Amino acid sequence: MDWIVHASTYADSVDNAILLITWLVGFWFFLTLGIFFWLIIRYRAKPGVDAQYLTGGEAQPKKFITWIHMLVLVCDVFIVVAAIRVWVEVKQTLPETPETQTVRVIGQQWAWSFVHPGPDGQLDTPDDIKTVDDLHIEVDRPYIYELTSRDVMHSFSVISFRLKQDAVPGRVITGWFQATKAGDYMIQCAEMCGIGHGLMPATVHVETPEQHAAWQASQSGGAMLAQAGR
Amino acid sequence: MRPVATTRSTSGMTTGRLAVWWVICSEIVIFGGILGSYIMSRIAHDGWGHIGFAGSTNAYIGLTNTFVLLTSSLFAVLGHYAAEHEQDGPKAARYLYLTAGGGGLFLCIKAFEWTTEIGHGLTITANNFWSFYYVAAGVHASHVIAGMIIMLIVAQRAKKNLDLHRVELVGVYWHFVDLVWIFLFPLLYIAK
Amino acid sequence: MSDETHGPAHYKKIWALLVVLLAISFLGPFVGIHWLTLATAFGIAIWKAWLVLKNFMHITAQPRFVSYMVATCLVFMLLFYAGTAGDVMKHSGDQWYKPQVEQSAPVGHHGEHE
Amino acid sequence: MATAEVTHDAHDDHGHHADAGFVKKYLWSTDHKMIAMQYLVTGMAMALIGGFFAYVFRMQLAFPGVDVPGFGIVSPAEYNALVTNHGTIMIFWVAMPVLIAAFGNFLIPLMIGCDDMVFPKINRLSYQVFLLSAIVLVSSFFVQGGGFGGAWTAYPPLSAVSAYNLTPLGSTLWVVAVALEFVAFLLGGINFITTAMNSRAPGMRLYDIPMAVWMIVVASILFMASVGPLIAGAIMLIFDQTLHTGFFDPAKGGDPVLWQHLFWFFGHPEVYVVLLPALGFVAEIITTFSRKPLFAYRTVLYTVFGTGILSFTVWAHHQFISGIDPRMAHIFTITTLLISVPIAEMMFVYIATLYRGSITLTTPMLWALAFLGEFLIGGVTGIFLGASGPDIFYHDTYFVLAHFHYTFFPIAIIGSFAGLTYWWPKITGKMMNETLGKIHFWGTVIPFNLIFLPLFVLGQLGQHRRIYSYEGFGELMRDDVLLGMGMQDLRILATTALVVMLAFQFVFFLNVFLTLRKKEKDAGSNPYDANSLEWLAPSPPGHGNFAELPTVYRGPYEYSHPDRKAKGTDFWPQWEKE
Repeated sequence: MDWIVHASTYADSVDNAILLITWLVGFWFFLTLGIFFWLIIRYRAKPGVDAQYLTGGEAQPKKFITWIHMLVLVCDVFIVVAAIRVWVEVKQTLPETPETQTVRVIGQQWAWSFVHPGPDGQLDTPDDIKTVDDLHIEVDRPYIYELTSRDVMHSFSVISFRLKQDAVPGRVITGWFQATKAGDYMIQCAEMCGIGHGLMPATVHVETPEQHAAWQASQSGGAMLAQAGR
Repeated sequence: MRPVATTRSTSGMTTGRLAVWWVICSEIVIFGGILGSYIMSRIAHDGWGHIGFAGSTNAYIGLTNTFVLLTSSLFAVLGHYAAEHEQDGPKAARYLYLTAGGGGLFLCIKAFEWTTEIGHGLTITANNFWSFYYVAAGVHASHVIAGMIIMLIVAQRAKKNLDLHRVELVGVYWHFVDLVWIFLFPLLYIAK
Repeated sequence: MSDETHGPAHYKKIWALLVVLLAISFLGPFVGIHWLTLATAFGIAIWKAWLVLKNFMHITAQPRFVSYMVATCLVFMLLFYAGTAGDVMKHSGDQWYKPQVEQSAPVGHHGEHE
Repeated sequence: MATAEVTHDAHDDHGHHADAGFVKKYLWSTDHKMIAMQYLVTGMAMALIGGFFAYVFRMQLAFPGVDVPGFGIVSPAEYNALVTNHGTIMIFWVAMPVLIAAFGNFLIPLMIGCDDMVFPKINRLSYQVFLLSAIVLVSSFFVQGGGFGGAWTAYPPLSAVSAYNLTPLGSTLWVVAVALEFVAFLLGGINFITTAMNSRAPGMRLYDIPMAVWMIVVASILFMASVGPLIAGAIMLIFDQTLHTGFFDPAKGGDPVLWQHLFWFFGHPEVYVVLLPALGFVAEIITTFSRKPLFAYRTVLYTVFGTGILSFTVWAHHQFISGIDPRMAHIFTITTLLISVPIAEMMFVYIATLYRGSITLTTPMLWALAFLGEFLIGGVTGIFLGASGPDIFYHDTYFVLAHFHYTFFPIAIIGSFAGLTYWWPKITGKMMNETLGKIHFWGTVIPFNLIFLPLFVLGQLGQHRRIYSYEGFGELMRDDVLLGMGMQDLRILATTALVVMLAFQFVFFLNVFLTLRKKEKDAGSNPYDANSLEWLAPSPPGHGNFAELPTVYRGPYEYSHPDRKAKGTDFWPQWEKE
């Protein structure tokens, strides 16, 4: 799973769950496929060799199937536990540390609008910074997002963060992320949203605190303008 | 002329009756989808019991219509009895005409009710309660119309003592349509 | 299919019972107690449904699997309700809420609504 | 109870129908075999349309902006309409009519030993409604604004509001077509269920029913019990589109998530609706060509029922991140993972059927085995998506797309070809060419894997679905991700493989053409020495199917029975008394 960047705190958790499933499922897959091909090759029709009358009612093969049954169930338990642990971490817990900031993410046809809290760290204050298609966050700072949509369903997906959540009109969904690596990452829309669905790439800029402060300073004028226009 | 297939009954039921029950099952899930969506939306919106929403439905008309449908159901089952136990096609046909007449009366009352409501601005787009109201009752009404048409066809045959087993089948369907209304009545008219 | 209880007299008796139940469920709201209204209305609806199923549709006289078929479909609908209600019926849940305000009643302005 | 059985005069009477006019014979027939052919031909025609759509949008993905030969330059709106209707067509107008309606119509009366469906006229009506639905769907591509492009799941408000989807007529026609199609299959499905329940040959107990019939019947039941909410939803959606009601509009108090539930409550069982018939065909084929009884017939049956019931409890795993309450995801993860148990068991049972068999790799057998192998990939990749945590990453990526093509392709294409090549001698009375059949098989299966294995890789790299050009996404244009190939190279590989696969389908049509041109009917009534009742009827079966309606004495999979081996034969047909 090092194929793609993992740039958030929970990216590794998601990857590890995937890895666990890969091992468990891979084992069964190759075992089954191996047996399958072996049977096809081994029991090809040969002159003089008849098929055996096995209805599966016999005790021996029945026991065999029951065994597999149980093993599959045990694997399922592992997978369920791993999946739910990741799920709770990503979707059901919010960071509560004081440095946590909240950003508002609004999907619309066909762009993403972001409302940053600005220097005071609070939303709905005059220094909020609004941007389109560019989300600016600080590295290593936990963020809570409030996600909604203006028109149709969209999906806020940052693959490098392993973050994905649909934006549903008439509903505000909260979640969180904490970037661990500075850099620019791609935001895709992951829910069919109309003609421009393929044309709404946005970027999340993960910045060091200094870079972030510089960006905020450069935006303050724009924020004032946006405020005046409200 | 009929295929042998239609004469067998390995399940222990006649084919027609079996099919009607499967039709009913498929109808249960269709109405279940509509009514389930309605109930969820209704509970989600506290205001739907008030005037302008369910508060504006006319319970007296609902009551009359329920009575009409219940009575037509009685005629249907009497027709079934006449067809099956008395082998009296014309009598069964008369009961079927009465049943279909009940359906017709139901539709007339419904038309009057809807006309009044639409005249008061309570159209299908007035708000979501009325959308559900018209869709649920409308889908039900379309079943009433379908039932009436089938019933008249069956009655035509039954009058000549033909296909008497169909009297029961159309009756069972009609009872189901009645059943749906039994639930629509409290959902749309009583719970306010 | 030839039960003695299924004669015309029996059907009329059931019909009378249905009508009485209908009257009760209609009168329920006049008591003015909300929960009682709902209890009478839906309790009676289920009772009436059973009366129709048993006496008019003869479900108990059919092979057992017919009841199972119908029951299964009803259970599936309950399942649908159980899986859906958490999202559609609620105003808020874990990590989400609907900011929507209640709809206004259209009465008063008889006219065009979009 | 059954009183009248065979009436020979009736059959002679039917014989005269043969010289009725073209319309009467081919379009207005109530004969179950003719209706099956109507469904088959319509389904295959729709498959060509769906395949053409796939070709067009794959070309656009591999070579963005290219002037696609036979179509032209693909606009984003057209791209959306193409992917949407590719999905809709392949599931509702190919998999359903071919697997359930065509094979159900052809096989059920033959396999249970009766002369027709119990409601021949309703059967005819079912096809006519289906044909109408297909016409409505195809016409929706040509109306003003173009075809509907809101994905086959049609999530509102996009699908409900024409200001959002910009296809006011196309989207309404799309919903109407889908609703009509459901009505057609409800009519057909109730016919199948009733026929199989009520018209079995004397002596055929529940455990003597061939698996193909069982599976089609269970699939019909699943369809019937799950489609209701979606029909209700379709009605609401049509009103939202045309009258601007607000069932799914949050501004009017509706809820878009409601549609998702209505849709997937049907949408997930639908997977099993099409899977089960294909599994049924495979059961018939692998037993016949390994000369062995189906391993643990009853277990298969119980797992079918188990899967069927469980499939109603898993639907929201399609919606994990689509706005449902995250707590619900726990329940749906558990139920989804549970469903792996009966499906895994079914796989093992099928594979165990090969054990100590005497396997002949004929064309139908190859298709059947390919079904098992390919579906296995589809099955195991489903675990990643059914588990809530990993699904955060995988949702809406090409991994999902590759996964469900690894389920639907084996089901709809491999399963159909398995059934078609296996029963072809029965349908036409003529044997197909084995060499051409095998060329077609390898020419389909190898490119199929080359299409979708690269897509797994692309999905793993985070590429999302339904995006008409990846040129604007730097992270999705990386070089050297697999064996020196960049991401665009993988897309080109998939597209090339698709074109190759589509080209190889002409081998099949050539085979069909050559077979139909053959003068003599060389199949005989039982070319494979198989057991089930359809092999008693002449090939092709005439009106009324059987010269004399059969009686059943045993189960359908009595191959290599020791008692029979003593008599020098390895099969024991259901209809033979001794």
